[in-house]
Amino acid sequence: MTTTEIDNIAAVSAPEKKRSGVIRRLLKKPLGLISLIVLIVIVLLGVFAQFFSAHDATFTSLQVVNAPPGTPGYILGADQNGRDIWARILVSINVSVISGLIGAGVATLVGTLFGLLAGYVGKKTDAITSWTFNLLMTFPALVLVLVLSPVTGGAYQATMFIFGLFLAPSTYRLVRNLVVGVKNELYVDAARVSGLSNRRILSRHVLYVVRGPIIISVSFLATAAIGIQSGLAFLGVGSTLTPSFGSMTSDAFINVYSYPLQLVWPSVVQALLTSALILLGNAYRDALTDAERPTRAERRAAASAAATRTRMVRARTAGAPDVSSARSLLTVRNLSVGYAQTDGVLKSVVDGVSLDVAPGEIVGLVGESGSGKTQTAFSILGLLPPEAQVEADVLTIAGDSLVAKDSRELRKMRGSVIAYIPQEPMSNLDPSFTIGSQLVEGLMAGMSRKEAKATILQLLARVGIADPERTFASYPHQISGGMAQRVLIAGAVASRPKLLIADEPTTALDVTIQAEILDLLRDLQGELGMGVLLVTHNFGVVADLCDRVVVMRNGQVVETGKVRAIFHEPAHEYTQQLIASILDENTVRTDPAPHSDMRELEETK
Amino acid sequence: MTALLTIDDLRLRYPGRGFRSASPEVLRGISLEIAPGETLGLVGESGSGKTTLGRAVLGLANPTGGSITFQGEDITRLSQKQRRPLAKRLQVIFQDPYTSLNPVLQISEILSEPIVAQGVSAADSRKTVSRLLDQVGLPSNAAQRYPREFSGGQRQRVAIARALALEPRLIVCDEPVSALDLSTQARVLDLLVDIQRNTGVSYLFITHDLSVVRHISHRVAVMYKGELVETGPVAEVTTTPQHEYTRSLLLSAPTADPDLQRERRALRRRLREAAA
Amino acid sequence: MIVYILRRLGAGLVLVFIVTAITFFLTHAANIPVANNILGAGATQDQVAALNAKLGLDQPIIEQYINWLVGVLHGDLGISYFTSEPVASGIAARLPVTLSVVVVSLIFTLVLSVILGVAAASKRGPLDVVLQGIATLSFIFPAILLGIILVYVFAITLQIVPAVGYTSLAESPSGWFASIILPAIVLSIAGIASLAAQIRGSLIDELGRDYVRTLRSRGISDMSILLKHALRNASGPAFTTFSLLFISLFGSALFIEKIFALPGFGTYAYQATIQGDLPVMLGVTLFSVLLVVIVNLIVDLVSGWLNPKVRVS
Amino acid sequence: MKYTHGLRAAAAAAGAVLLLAGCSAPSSSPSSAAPQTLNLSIQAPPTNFTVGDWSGGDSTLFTSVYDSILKTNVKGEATPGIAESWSYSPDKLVLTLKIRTGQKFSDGEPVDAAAVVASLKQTMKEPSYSAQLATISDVTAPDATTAVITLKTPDASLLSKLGGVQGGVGAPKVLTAKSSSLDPVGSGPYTLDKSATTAGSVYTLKRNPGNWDASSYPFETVKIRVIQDPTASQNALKTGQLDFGGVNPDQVSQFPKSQFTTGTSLPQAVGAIWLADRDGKIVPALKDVRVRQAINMAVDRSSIATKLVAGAHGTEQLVSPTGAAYSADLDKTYPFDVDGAKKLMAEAGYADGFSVKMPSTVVSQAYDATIAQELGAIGIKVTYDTVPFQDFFAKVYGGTYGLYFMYNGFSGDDASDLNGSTSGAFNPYGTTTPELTELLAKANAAPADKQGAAFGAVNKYLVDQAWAAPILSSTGPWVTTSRIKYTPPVTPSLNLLPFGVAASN
Repeated sequence: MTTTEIDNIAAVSAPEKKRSGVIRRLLKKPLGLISLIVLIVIVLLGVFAQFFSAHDATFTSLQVVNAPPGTPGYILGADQNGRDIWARILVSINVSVISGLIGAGVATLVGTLFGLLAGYVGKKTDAITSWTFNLLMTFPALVLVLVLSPVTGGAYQATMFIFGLFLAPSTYRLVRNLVVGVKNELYVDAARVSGLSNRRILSRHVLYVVRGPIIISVSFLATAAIGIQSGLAFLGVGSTLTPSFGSMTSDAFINVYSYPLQLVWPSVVQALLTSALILLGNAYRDALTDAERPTRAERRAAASAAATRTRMVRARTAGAPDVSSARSLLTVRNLSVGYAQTDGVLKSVVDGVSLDVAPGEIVGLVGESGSGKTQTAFSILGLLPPEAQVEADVLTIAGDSLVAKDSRELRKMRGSVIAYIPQEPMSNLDPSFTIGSQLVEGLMAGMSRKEAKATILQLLARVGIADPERTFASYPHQISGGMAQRVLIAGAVASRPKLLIADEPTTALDVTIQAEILDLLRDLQGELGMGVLLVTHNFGVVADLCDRVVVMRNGQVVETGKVRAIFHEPAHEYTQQLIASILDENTVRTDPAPHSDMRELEETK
Repeated sequence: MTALLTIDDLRLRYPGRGFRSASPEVLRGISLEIAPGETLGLVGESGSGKTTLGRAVLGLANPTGGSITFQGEDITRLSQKQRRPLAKRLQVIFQDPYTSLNPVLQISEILSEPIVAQGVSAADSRKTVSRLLDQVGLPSNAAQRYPREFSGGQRQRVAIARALALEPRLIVCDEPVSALDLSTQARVLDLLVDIQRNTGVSYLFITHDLSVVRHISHRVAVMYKGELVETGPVAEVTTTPQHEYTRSLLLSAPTADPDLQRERRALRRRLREAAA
Repeated sequence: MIVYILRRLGAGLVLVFIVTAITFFLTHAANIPVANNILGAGATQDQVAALNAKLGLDQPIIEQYINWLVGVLHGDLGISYFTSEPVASGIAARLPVTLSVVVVSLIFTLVLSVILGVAAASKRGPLDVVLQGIATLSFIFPAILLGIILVYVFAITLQIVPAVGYTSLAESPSGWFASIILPAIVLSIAGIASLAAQIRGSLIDELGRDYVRTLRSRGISDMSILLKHALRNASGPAFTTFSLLFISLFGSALFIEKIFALPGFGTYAYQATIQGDLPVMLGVTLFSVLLVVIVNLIVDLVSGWLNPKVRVS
Repeated sequence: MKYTHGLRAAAAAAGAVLLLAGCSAPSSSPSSAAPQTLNLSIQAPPTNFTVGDWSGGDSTLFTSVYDSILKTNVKGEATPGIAESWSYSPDKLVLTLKIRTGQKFSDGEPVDAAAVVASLKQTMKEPSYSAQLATISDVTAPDATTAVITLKTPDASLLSKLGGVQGGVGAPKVLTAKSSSLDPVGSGPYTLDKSATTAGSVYTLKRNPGNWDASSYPFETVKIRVIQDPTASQNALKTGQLDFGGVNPDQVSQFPKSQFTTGTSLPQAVGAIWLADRDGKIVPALKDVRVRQAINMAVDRSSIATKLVAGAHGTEQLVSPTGAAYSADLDKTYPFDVDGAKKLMAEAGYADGFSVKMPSTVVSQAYDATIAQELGAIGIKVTYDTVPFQDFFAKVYGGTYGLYFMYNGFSGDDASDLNGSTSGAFNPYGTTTPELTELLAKANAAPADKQGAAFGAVNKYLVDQAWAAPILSSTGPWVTTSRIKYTPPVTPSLNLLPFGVAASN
């Protein structure tokens, strides 16, 4: 353990110290807090209904039939039977809340239990339960409820129990799919290898992880249950004398033209109740995503281009010195990239980077994860998300300054002057379109479809694809990773760019394929005379391809030099450290396995 | 030599989607042995079956033929329940330290879980947790933190600590350093070697990186398309490979020296042109 | 492909068999006094027995079910106990009404939710919040209230559409559209919100994928990326929601039929169930299960077409 | 319309009422500018068209496709129908009918005495009407133009029945055929247009110009929709999709005079709690007349009539206020008096009250809460079962309920009102007393000029015995589109005679 790593722990965990739970985070959101308060107030009004109303909900007084709101003792007026609308609304709240609880409760319990089993246990259980729940989905629930009404006596509680079962498939599907996903996570494998029982794995690892989406779905199920109950009451299923939003609506609907307000009251309260539930669910989901964000951000630090808009590069200062030499293909001076944190502070990921690529030169941009090398590459390509704040004194490609260019102009450059080869070949092809159609699309600006196709077929052959016609018509999932990377290279060089930016182009590939791809890149570079900026952490790749190397650490360039110089005489301490960590080809483990001792140990057992 | 783990003619075919549709065999008769205290490096390209072999040993994949014997006990096809006692002797470190740790559990929970599962009291397991953290070079206050608060290398240390919790005899290491940065990679490998020296644990070390294999293995087994093409001491296999695939593997790996790499490239190109 | 469709339909028939059997036996268990309900007027024991014999209700339950099944295989769904109408023609008269409303409503839902979802996903920020607000509002806005407002404005005040009833497509296409437009709008309202949210979510996911960046790196326009690439890939999950939506809309059509006095399938099923009109209940069950099976099949075929990976060979 | 209209059930063919019926339709032939289509609605669909099997609400459909032996005009009088004339024997036990010639069924067969006999016999056999036609001992056809009905006892309501559904005559060939349930073959003023009819939702009638009385039916087409929801039917009325409907008094103003004609109907029905189980079979307490009286005293009629149902009048009698049997004094028999009612309950041994189940239907819904509360005040705890209207009478006949709220539509004559109130759906347990039997027999046999007094005695007896707990007799506003001339009938929902074409100005 080195001290730097311990420092890292302290550094990373500092802002996390007050690690607020999801609930606390939820309450911090105004929408979450308001909807929770509204929900609690409504529920309390229902629970303590008798304290808030002057009359019993079923008490009729013929003197106040259809009394207007504000009648003494009848805040919201009285209905067509002379019953207190306010009192009925309070009781209706209880009916709705109980319906929501029963419906959502049954659905969640049944759906979660069987979802866990189906997702975790095995294919046979999965097949049987999935089939059963599909059956449940096709079954006309209303028929069952009506048919069973002699048994249930029309009590809404029993009805909601039955509907709970029919709502269960959605929870079941949700949980099952989540569990299937979680089941293949390595930590579940690890738990199994650790000798944990299935029950423990399910409750501790699986359920614990999937609980968030389940809780969110509960809010939707509860709204659905409330809606179903009120719908049934509107139709007159079950006891018509139990006050509920549905029966109130039904009563009011008859008189809608004479006393429209009678329809408004129950609708408004029910809408308040359900919207509070839904917004609470939404706020909880947001709180949950917030909580997960750090991990995701790390995993996808480079891939967070979640927008189609292009970030404009801003000039740092007016009248910055134009240092781009005529000879340089790419000139970067004092580039920084920052992201605004939730607390408003700008977190810098690239800090004052300057580098050059000459025409026909291959420059390696090297660094460990988090060094800012990928962010640097993307800011040159103009592919950073809109949240990114990009500034530079100079950012010029082939004499054309990118600073202050709008997204349309940048897009034009991407299609012609500058190209990109990504790291992961598979995920960088659109799975829904054939290889040919995606490659052709990039060329359509400058030529006809026919010409574009011919060009692409030629290119596919050039990048070493044996049957270009077939690959052209294939979908991405039908080809191998190595082929896919060749396709992406073909796509990148199709427009004969002057500058190629390759982001770890071989990291995801096997060594044998990697060697072929490296050869291909070198050949193409030679043919087209492109300048290449190669982002990598693999010194073998650097040694194979690069003319010059730029070493980055924590967003800054620590050293730049010719490739041999970097390998043989690294100047900067960090570069030295990196070079030293390369696993030497000549050191082979020689200490013998201590199996002699072990054998003795085994024998004494 | 008494083998700790013996794999004999192991075959595996994943179930097809339909009733009779058979998928190609992933393991096609693998036989190998691991001695106590020994590291066997298992090399091969993606799809060669090396990860499947590791999973079969761990009981996470079901072999369709052959046998796996661990400490004299046939563990080829054990039920999950039968396998539970095995956890004390057979453990795993996975490749991706981001997904091998449950994001919602604290480090202390992750580490104590296998111990508690074996019936150890909570108080004792706490002591063990702090000992384990120390062993892998993490501060003891790490116990109360969550995986996301750590870097990749630190997480992999947590995963190693979890594997060590029950003092196993064999740890299957499935690409444990390939997701790590260069400097971290070297340190984690050193840690693994240290642990082996101190505890005498054996490693089945699965990797695609020859330089990693050289660093940690006593012996190397090379897999290609579900078969074992070459096995031998690490020095022999990496310097005088017998099988053609091993040779191309060695030549393909770029070396971190521009001049050496140029020679290797030229050699490879000649070989390829000769083959063509 | 055809084998696949036939196999799915076969599985659907098994489902029909089981669901109708459950309906049948549950109805029997509920013991609705059908003969008494029909005969009314102080029917004597003999009259009840005679009617039961006429309806075949005196036979063993299993036999009754088998008789029904045999009838179905011969294309005979039986005759309603209460309206004396053959069930097949009853369904034929009512299913188009409800299907018209549901299908038109689904088209509304689809179009509007795609527009809203795409707008929300591509223009994050304030607009996103506003759109989400609209979506939530539409989700909670009481359909009955909306129905009455629409009727008041468009049918009573402006007199451009009828307030009640259904005109068949064959009779008059414009009349057909006028008669279902309001019900379809009311029915759509709740679904738009959930589908738009779904599309927005998967679109945002999709826009974060690697291939989007690669497409951008080739200079492909934002519009093309959003509408051609991302939307197509995002439509898979949305389509699953779509099939669930169909089922739920079909279920809620009953309420709409009540408000607009549409002689539809929901009302038919509801009345039959209340009265214990077994032949109608079974026919209705059979058709609703078949409908679900077919819709699911179509959705699967479409999403297969959208997603080449799961495309059936 | 808010169920303010009555429910015709005197002939057991009861149903929710949207239409009022009557006669004295304009006999002038329709002008060229006459509307071609009359759009009406009914709340519940008929179960089938077979003669004798007709049940379900409104009988307009039935009496339009089947001509009846006699007809009931808007004043409630029996007028010629298929029988162009009739005569009673002096003892009132034999009714001789002279059958009209030249009429044809829609299948082309002639309408003759044999058809009349076959139809009437069929109706007598069917459970729906057997009780009401129980006074008939035989029907014969001595020749093609003569039919003779022989009675066991005199029946003063017979003529009225023959002018209603019970008098419907269908083609003998298909009288009981299965097809008749949906494909009626009659000789009425209209035929059912099957191509434009969907059973249970829309029924379309086409004018039958060959009918002897075709001039009384000016509309080429009559379209009758089933609309259950009152708000939906009100919407339809407002948009002109319906030509006629009943509405609440406070809604009349929503129908502009320029497009609609409004008016107030005659008393249409009596709404009552029918204390059917007078023998105490399932609700033993109802056997005690004091309990029945207590219930009568517990109901606050005038408040219900004015507050719950605008435009109605409280009543304690089962006969129409327009009839001769009605006595204003009788309405003071059971004043609203909770304490007095309680006392009676205690005297009957029910000081602690008792529990009953009542059916809750679309018709009773508006009253359920109030009734439960007012009965609850004297210790009668009411719980409700929700019953779809179609099942109501079946359930009532099945003896499920000891008491229930329902309307009984007035028929236009005291005999029918009182015979109806003591039989069929309003007396499902068939309870009677020797005194009642005697009073009824005397009244039915009474000569025409004495009938009013005789049925008045029956009425008084029923009130004294608290046969039922009548609450209100309903009248209410109706609205038609201005092109329609509507004549409010004494007997609602019976036939299309009240509908004519408004004189164009």
